[in-house]
Amino acid sequence: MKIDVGDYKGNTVVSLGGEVDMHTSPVLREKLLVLIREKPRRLIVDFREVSYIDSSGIATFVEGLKHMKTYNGRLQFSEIPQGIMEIFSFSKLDKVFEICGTLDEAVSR
Amino acid sequence: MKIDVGDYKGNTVVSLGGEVDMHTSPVLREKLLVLIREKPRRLIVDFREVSYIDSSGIATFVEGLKHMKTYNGRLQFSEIPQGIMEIFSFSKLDKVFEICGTLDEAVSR
Amino acid sequence: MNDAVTLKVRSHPQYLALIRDVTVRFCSMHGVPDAVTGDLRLAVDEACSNVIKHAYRGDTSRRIVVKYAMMERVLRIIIEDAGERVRPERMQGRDLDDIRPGGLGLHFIRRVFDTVAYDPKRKKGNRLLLSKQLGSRNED
Amino acid sequence: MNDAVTLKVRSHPQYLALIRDVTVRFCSMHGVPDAVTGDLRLAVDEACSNVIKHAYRGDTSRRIVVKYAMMERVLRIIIEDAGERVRPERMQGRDLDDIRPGGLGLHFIRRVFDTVAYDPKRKKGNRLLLSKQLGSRNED
Ligand SMILES: Nc1ncnc2c1ncn2[C@@H]1O[C@H](COP(=O)(O)OP(=O)(O)O)[C@@H](O)[C@H]1O
Ligand SMILES: Nc1ncnc2c1ncn2[C@@H]1O[C@H](COP(=O)(O)OP(=O)(O)O)[C@@H](O)[C@H]1O
Repeated sequence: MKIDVGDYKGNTVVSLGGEVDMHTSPVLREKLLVLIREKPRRLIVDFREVSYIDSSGIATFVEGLKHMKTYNGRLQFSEIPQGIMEIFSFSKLDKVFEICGTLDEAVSR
Repeated sequence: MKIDVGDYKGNTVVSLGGEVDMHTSPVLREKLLVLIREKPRRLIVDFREVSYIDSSGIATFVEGLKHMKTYNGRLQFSEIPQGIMEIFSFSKLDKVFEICGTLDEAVSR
Repeated sequence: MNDAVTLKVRSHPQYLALIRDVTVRFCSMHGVPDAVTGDLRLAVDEACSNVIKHAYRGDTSRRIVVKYAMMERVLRIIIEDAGERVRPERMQGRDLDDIRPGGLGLHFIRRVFDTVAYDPKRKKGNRLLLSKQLGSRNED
Repeated sequence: MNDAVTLKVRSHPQYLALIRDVTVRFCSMHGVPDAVTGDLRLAVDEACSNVIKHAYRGDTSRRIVVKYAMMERVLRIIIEDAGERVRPERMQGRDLDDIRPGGLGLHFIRRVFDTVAYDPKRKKGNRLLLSKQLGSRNED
């Protein structure tokens, strides 16, 4: 798993890559919680290079979202590969997370 | 494993792809021997998409070369990925096969 | 099981990736369509994660055995552990409308497999029996 | 072997790809450099091909067991079969200058492993013991 934190047009973007599973998601969780502690208005997670995610990865994002909701922060996902999108849809989480096609779509919302 | 037979500037080109091992090399062997039966002056094997080759794949080419040598045909390899080139060098076969950088280099020789 | 592949690993999450690789290769060897292979990869990963989390309560030093077999286009995968016996009444995912972390694994497992059952003959630990009927081979 | 992965497959060449996948994933889990992993992938494939060709004389219905372990940066891979006993005097690759098909597998095996030996204690079949000392982990 790869996690790069960067900036896109003034917004924090987490570029995620590789395999997010029970082994790697604790690292993701820690990074996310550190970022969320700053109470960003918007956090974008770019899924472009994610090849795999399981329920532990999804649980990590559900937890992150719960924290952000307490201060009305927005958690946005961009560039979700099709196979992963199907998992979100099946889990009914496509309605819970803000799903955006591209980074630009995310920042313009 | 993928084997496509095509033509490049009047020469027969075998575009090889994927994994060549003890399981797949018999298919390669059959294809090669059918082609060699026509006694082509030159046969080019393009390795661009080969991700793996083991000694059974190499043995197949050594066998093909032996057949071609009986009528002075030429067996040329192009676009060999670095990892595979190392195997050929280690096996001292880089001196035995005609190794070319590109398809154009092969046909211009 | 005839013609089976057996994989034994430690109950450590780092081996989940290896189990996924074997699942994917076994499926592709048998001409399982990519979309189904993706679902199977996730389901087997979830079942093994559950062994680590629930049957072994996070102990990463135990054993997980995964067996694969394909017979007449029925894929059978068996996952064995030596951990706490599963209590079937607890085996339930969360309501998908009740958004909270966790509770999705069983949904992913049941989504792709036709049968998901524990072997009642197993005396110690658990043996999860998974099977899926596949269509005819899409290659060769 | 502690902390080991064990893989059991049929002695059919189609399983070589699966063995390669496990070899590669086990190495990458342990931070083995890619170039070395590539050499190990080839060497283990060659050793298993030899089991099918020589120990089992092409019989594809038998068993091959491959075990992986990493301890203190020593990678140990064990390959077990239940076939004909190896005659060590025959175990020799061809002279690399004598160009003919075959005879390269042992060269590929010996090129990457530090030790290549058959377990003398094995009573039936063969147990090939392979080991390689690795440098310190290139990740984490
Ligand atoms: N292998 C297992 N052994 C024991 N209990 C299990 C096992 N798998 C699942 N369960 C039970 O089923 C529940 C739902 O599992 P799952 O849908 O995977 O969600 P989660 O593991 O996130 O709780 C678990 O919380 C657990 O109580
Ligand atoms: N697992 C084995 N069991 C018995 N004999 C073997 C085994 N591996 C190798 N050999 C012997 O060593 C020789 C050289 O092996 P190798 O270099 O792999 O070339 P090849 O298998 O192409 O002959 C083989 O021809 C065989 O006689």
